[in-house]
Amino acid sequence: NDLFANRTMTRDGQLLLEKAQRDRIETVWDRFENQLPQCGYCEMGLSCRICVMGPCRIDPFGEGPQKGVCGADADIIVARNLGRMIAAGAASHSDHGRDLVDVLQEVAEGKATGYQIRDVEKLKRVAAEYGIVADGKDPAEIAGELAYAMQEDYGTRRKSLTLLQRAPAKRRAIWDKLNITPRGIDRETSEMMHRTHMGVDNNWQTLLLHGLRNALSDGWGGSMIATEVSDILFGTPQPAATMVNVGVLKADHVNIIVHGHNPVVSEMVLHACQSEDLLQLARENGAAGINLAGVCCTGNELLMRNGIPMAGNHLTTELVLTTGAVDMMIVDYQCIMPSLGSVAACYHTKMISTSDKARFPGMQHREFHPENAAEKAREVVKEAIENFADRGEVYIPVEPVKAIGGFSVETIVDALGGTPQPLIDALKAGTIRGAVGIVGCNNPRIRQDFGHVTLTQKLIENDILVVDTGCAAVATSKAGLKLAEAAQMAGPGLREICGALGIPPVLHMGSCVDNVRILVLASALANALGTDICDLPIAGAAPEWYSEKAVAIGAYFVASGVYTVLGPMPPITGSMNVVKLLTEGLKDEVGATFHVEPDPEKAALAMRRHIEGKRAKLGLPS
Amino acid sequence: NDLFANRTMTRDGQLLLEKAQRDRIETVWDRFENQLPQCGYCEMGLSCRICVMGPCRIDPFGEGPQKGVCGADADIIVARNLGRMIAAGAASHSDHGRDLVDVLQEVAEGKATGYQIRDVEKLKRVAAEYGIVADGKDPAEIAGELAYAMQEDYGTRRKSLTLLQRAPAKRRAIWDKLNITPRGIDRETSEMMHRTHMGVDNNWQTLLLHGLRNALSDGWGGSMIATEVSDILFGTPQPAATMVNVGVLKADHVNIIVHGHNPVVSEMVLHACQSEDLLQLARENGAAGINLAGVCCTGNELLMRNGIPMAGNHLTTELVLTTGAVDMMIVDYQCIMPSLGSVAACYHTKMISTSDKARFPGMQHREFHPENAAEKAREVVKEAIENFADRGEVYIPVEPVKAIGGFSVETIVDALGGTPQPLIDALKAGTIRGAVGIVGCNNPRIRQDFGHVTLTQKLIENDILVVDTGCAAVATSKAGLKLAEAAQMAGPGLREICGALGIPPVLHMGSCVDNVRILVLASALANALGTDICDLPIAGAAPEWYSEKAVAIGAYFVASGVYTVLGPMPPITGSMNVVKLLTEGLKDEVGATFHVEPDPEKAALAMRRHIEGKRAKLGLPS
Amino acid sequence: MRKVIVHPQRCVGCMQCMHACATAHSKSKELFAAALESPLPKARIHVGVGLFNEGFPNRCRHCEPAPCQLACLPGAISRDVETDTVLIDPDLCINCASCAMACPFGVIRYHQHCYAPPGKVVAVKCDNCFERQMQGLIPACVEVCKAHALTFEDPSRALKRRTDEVARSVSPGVLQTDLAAGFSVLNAHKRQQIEIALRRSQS
Ligand code: SF4
Ligand code: SF4
Ligand code: FES
Ligand code: FES
Ligand SMILES: [Fe+2]
Ligand SMILES: [Fe+2]
Repeated sequence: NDLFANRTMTRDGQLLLEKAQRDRIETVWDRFENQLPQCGYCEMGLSCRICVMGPCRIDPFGEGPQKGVCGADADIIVARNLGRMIAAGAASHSDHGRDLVDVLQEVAEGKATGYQIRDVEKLKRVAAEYGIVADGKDPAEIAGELAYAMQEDYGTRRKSLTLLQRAPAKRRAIWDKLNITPRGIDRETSEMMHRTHMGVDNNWQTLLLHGLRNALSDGWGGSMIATEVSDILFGTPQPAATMVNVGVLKADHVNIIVHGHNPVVSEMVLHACQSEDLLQLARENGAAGINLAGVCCTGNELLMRNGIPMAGNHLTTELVLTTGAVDMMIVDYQCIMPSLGSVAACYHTKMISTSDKARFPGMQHREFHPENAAEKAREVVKEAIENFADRGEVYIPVEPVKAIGGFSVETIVDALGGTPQPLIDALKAGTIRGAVGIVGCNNPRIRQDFGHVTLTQKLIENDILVVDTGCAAVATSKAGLKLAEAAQMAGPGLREICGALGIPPVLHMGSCVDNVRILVLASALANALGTDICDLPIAGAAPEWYSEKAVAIGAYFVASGVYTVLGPMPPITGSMNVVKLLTEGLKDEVGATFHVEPDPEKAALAMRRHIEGKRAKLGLPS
Repeated sequence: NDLFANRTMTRDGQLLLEKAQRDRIETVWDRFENQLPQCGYCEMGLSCRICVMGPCRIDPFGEGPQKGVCGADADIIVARNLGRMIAAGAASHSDHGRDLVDVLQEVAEGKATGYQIRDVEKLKRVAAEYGIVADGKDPAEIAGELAYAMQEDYGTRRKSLTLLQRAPAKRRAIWDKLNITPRGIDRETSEMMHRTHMGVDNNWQTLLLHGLRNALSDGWGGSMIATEVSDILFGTPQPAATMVNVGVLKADHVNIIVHGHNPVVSEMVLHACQSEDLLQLARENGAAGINLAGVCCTGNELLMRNGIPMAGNHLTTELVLTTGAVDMMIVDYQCIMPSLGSVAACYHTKMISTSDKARFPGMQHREFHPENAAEKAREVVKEAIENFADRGEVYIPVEPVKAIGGFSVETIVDALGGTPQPLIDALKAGTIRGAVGIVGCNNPRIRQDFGHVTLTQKLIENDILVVDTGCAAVATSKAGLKLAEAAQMAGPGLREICGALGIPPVLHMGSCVDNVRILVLASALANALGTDICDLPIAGAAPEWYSEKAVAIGAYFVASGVYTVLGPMPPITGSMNVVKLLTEGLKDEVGATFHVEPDPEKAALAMRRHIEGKRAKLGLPS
Repeated sequence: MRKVIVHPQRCVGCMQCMHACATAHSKSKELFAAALESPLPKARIHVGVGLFNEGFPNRCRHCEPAPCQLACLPGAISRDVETDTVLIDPDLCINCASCAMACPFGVIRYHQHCYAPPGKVVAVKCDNCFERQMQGLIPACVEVCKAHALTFEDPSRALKRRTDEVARSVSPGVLQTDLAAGFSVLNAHKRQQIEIALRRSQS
C-alpha cells in the first residue's frame, strides 16, 4: 500500500497501519492530514497570543498588519514564540531531573523503599564535582548531600551551574562573554517567560541569546542532573544485546509496555515483572511469562540499563496497541499522545497513568510516588496479568531485530581501553573522519524513520561514527544498524575500528535527557585536545524532531558549539532576521549554527562538509 | 471627535489623540483596528503551537478537525494555553520580586550603594515571619538573612511558601486538600511549562488546578515578596497628596517620565532628580526645575511612597510623548509597548532602557545594576536636562487633577486607629456593605478608563468601599475619585465613614504586585472574623485587563477565595467545559469563581448581588 | 458544477484563506518561499471586519453578467465556462481601473504578480484557483478553511442544507440552538463591548 509506505519506512508500521485501517483506528497521520493545510501565520511564528489586546498576526506578504497591537514586529514576535518553546523544553527536562533528585533525597532519607544507590562509584564521582567530601560517609549520607547540592542548582542563588565546569574552559569563557552562563535551572525558564511577557524584552537578539542561556540551563543543568542521578540510582549503562520493533511482543506472554520518559516508574515496573510470585501468577493465568517492552524514552532508559526490548518509537506508540497483544501500557510523562486512550479502548489493553503531573483521557490513574512505587508497580502488573485472559485476536506481524544498546560515556571510554585516546588517534589519523550525534523524535511530516536511517547510513558509509539517542536511536535499531555486523555498511576506516572494538558503527547513548552524554563526550574530546567543542570534527542532527524539548536540545547543542542540522522547519520563517541569526550569525557568537535541511542525503552532505572543514582547520589529514 | 471619544473617556487622551493624528503618530488603537478581525481560533484558545506536528486548530463548529495531531481536544488545548498565560504572568511578577531580593542581599553586603533599609520595623516584622531572630542583629545582618530565606522560597526544597501562613487556616486547608499549596516560586512555573508540553498533562481539570497553584506561587510568593521587600527598601507607603493626568507635565521644567514596574530603577532616578547639583544644572539650562512623573506601575510605586505625580496609565503611554514636553522617558520592564521608541522619534524625547532583561527598538540602553544604579541615574538625568534645550513645540492640553495615594495595609489600619475593627464594625453594621478591589490595565477593546471609573462609581454609590491598584488606580485618580471630596459621590454610609476618617472612598493601594496588599487585608479581615476569605462580603474586578500578569492575578484572587469579575474575555470560549469550571465549578473547589462581564454597570450589579449574598450568609443586616 | 460558497456565519476571522490564496498565486506555491518572492504574492480574497468585529470573507462572486467584464474596454476580462470563472488577462489589461469602479464588491486590486508581464501593474482578482482546479485540487481558500465558512460544492446542495437548517430552526417546540456555543458567547461579548460604546455616544 503506497499510502502506508509513504507514512513509514518500517515494515511493522506499514502492516499495523493496514490493521489500524481495518479496525477503523484513527492514527496520528490521519489527524495530521485533517489539519492540512496548517495555519500559515502559526507555522511561520507570526501569530502572537501573549496578551488580550491581541491575538495578533503579521502578514508575511506585506499588505496586512506589520505590527501587533503593542507594536511588536515580526522579528520580536517570532523570537518571543521561539523563546517560549525553549522555555517549555528546558522546563520539561529539568522538571524530570527534579523528580530524580527528589528520589535521591528520599533514598538518602530511607523513605523511597524499592529504590537504592546502584552505582556508588558514580555517586562519589558526581558528589566530588559538587565539592562534597565522601571520605568516611556512607552512600546514603553522600546521596543526601548531593541531592541538597543539586537542589541548589534549581534555586536562585548560584551565579553558575555546578556541572558547567565539565565544559572546556574556552567554551565557558564564551558563555561568560555573551552573558549566557546559566544560573538557576528554573530561574532561566522563569526569566524567559518574563522576558516574553508583553512589554519586556523587545529585542529579538537578546531574546534569542536568553534562549541559549535557558537551553544551557537544560543541557548542563536539568538534563545533566537527570542523567547522572538516573545512573546513580539505576546503574550506569553497559553495552548489552536487545531486540526492537513490534515483533518484541510475545503472543504467549503477558505484554506490558512502558511509555514516557522517567525511569522512576518504569524501573519499579521492571522489578515487579521479574518477581517470582508475579511470574507464577502469570503462568497460572495461562501465560508463558511476563514480557516487558518499552516505547519512547522510558523504554530507552530500560534498554540502556537492563536490555529491555523496544517495541517502537514516537509514531509507533498508537500502532503497537493495534496488535491487540498489549495487556497493559503504563505511562509516565512527555510525548504521550492523548489519543492513546481511545485507541486502547478498541482492544482489551489497560492504560495506566502514573504521574501526579500527567493524566490522559481514557486512562486509569494510579499515582506513583517514591514511597509507594514498588508496591504500586506490583499492583498494576498484577492487573496486567489478569487482563491477559481478556485478549482478543492478536496480530504480531514481524520478527524482532537484534540491537546493542547501553553506551554510556563511561563504557565507551572503557571499550576504548580506559581513555578516549584511541578515538582521538583514529580521528587524527582520519580513519574516522568525525562523529555525529543524531537525536529527536518522529514527525508525521517525514516518512517515519527515513530521516534517521538515511542520514545515519550516509554518515557511517563515509567513516563518520554515529551516536544516537531517543527515537532516533530506536529508528536505527529497527533498521539493523545497531549490530556489530552493521559495520559492513560502514566505510573502511570505521569498519576496521568497529571490528577491532567489537562495537556497532552506531552507538545507542540513551534517552533524550541522555543527550548530555554527547555533551560530556564532546567536552572530554575537546579537553583532551586542549581545544573547544566548536573546533571538533563533530555535528548534531534532529532529522525528525517534533517537540519543544527538541528545540531546547538543539539550542544547547549549538550554544555548546555543535553545528546542528534540523529536519523539520521550526516556526521562525516569519523573520528572516531570526533565520539568519540562527543559521549564520550565531557562528560569530558561539562558533556553531543551526542548519535546516529536510532531505537527509543533503543533510549528510552538509555535515560531511562541516566535518571536513573542521578537520582542515585542525590540520588533520583530509 | 466621536472616534477619539470612543477610544478614551479621558479629556487629555482625546486631545492628545487629535494631536497624534495631526503629527501622524500611529497609536495602539490604530494597530488594534488594523488587526481586526482577530483570529477566532486564537481568540477562543483553540489554536495550539506547542509542537511542530502542529500548528493545530479545532473547528468550533464541529465539522472540521476536532483534535490536534497529537490527539488533544478543545478542552485540553484551551486549558494548556490558559496554563501558559498564568505561567508567564506568575513568572513576570516573581522575576520582579527576585530582583528586589537581590538588591536586599546586596544592601546587606554593602554593595548596593544608593539603596538602604528604609523601614527597619517592617524588615524585622517580615524577618520574624521567616523565623529569623532579629535580637542583637543590625539591620544589614537581618536583611542578609531575610534575602537568603526568601531565595529559598524561589528554590525547590520547600513544601510550602513561607508567606502562606498569612492566609486564614481554612484557606490553607482548602489548598492542601486540592494539592495546590504552592512550593517553590519558580518551580510551579517550570512545572506548568512541563505539564503543557506535548504528551504530559492532558486532563483539563488538573491543568487548571495547577494553574491555580502556579498563580498562588505568584500571589503569596513572588508578588508578595516584591511588595514586602519594596516597602523595606523604599519605605512603606503613607497617604499623601499628588496629581494625575498629562497635565502634571510642566512646560517650564525638565520633564522625566519613568515607565515600567520595578522601583529599583525609578527610586534612584527620583534621588537624582532631587539632588541639588542637578537641579542647579537644570536651572542653568533654562528650566525652572526637574519634574519627575510616572506612568504605569513604576509610577505607582513612586506615587505611593513619594507622592510623585502620574501622567497616565497603559493606553496613555504613547500619548504622553505626543505632548512634546517629555525630555526623557526611562523604562524598566513589563507593559512597555515596543512602539514607544518610534513615537518618541517624532519628538525630541530621549528613550532610555535600563534593565538587563528588557530592550526596545529605538531606545538607548543604559544598564542599571544595584551597584551602579545611583550613578547611572545621575547620568541619564543629566542627559535629560541637556535635552531640555532641544524641545520643539509643547502641548500640555489639560490641568492636572488632585488625588491621594499611599494606602498600604499598615496605613489603612493606622487610619482606622490601629486595628481593622472599625472597618469590621462598619461592615457588620452595614454602613459599608462590602469592599471591592479593582485592578488591571487598559485594553483598546474598551473605552479607556470607562470600565474602571463606571464600575467604581456604581460601587461607591452603593456603599461599597473600593481599593484599587495599577492602571485601574490611575484611572479613578484621573476621574477625581481619589479625593476626600469624592465621598460626596458615595452612598450615605460610605460617605459618613470617609468623612470621619478623612479618606477618599477609593483607596490607592499601589502597583500590580501590590495586589497582594489586598490579599493581606482580606486575610486580616477573615482572621479577625474567624472565617475564610471566600465568606467575606468582598469581590475583585479587572474591568480592562489585557496582560498575562492579569490572568495570574485573577487566578490567585479566585484561588484565594475572591469572586472576580473580568471585563475582556480570556481566550477560553473554545471550551465550554473550561468556561463552566472557571465561572461555576470552582465555587465548589475554592469557594469563588470568575465572572466575565464587559458592561461595568452589569458588573457592578453582579458584584453587589455577590456581596449582599455573602452578607446574608454571615447573618449581617441586609 | 461545484462553486465556492461563502457561509459568513462561520467565519472566525482567522484570515488563513488570505494566506493560502497568496501562496496559491505565487511562483513557488510554498508558504515559506512565497514570502521571499518578488513581486510578493498577494491575496485575492479579503477578510473584512463587520460592525461587531466579526470577520467576513469577501470574494469575487463571478457575477453573470459581470459588471467588470462589461466595463472592460480592451476586453481583458472573460468568462471560463467550464469553471464559471471571470478571468482577467494580464497581457490585455491596461490598468485603467474601470473594472474596479464597476465591481459592486470591491474585490479588484491593482499590483504586479508573477503571471503578469514583469513590472506591469494589472488588475487582479480571484480566479477560482483555476490552475489548481486543472490539477484536480479545490480552491486554496476552501481547503484551508477548517471552519467551513468557505465550501466548494454544488450550490444546490448548499442551498438545501441551508433550507433544512432554517426549517429545523422553526420546527415546533425546538429551541434555537447555537452553531457553536463558545463562538456565540465570544461574539455576544464582543457585540456587547461595541454596544456599550454606542450607548455612550447616543446618550
Ligand atoms: S503581545 Fe503584542 S503582538 Fe502579542 S498579542 Fe499582545 S498586542 Fe498582540
Ligand atoms: S501539541 Fe498537539 S495540538 Fe498542539 S501543535 Fe502539537 S500536535 Fe497540535
Ligand atoms: S517522541 Fe521520542 S523522544 Fe519524544
Ligand atoms: S490559528 Fe490563529 S493565527 Fe494561526
Ligand atoms: Fe524522549
Ligand atoms: Fe502593572
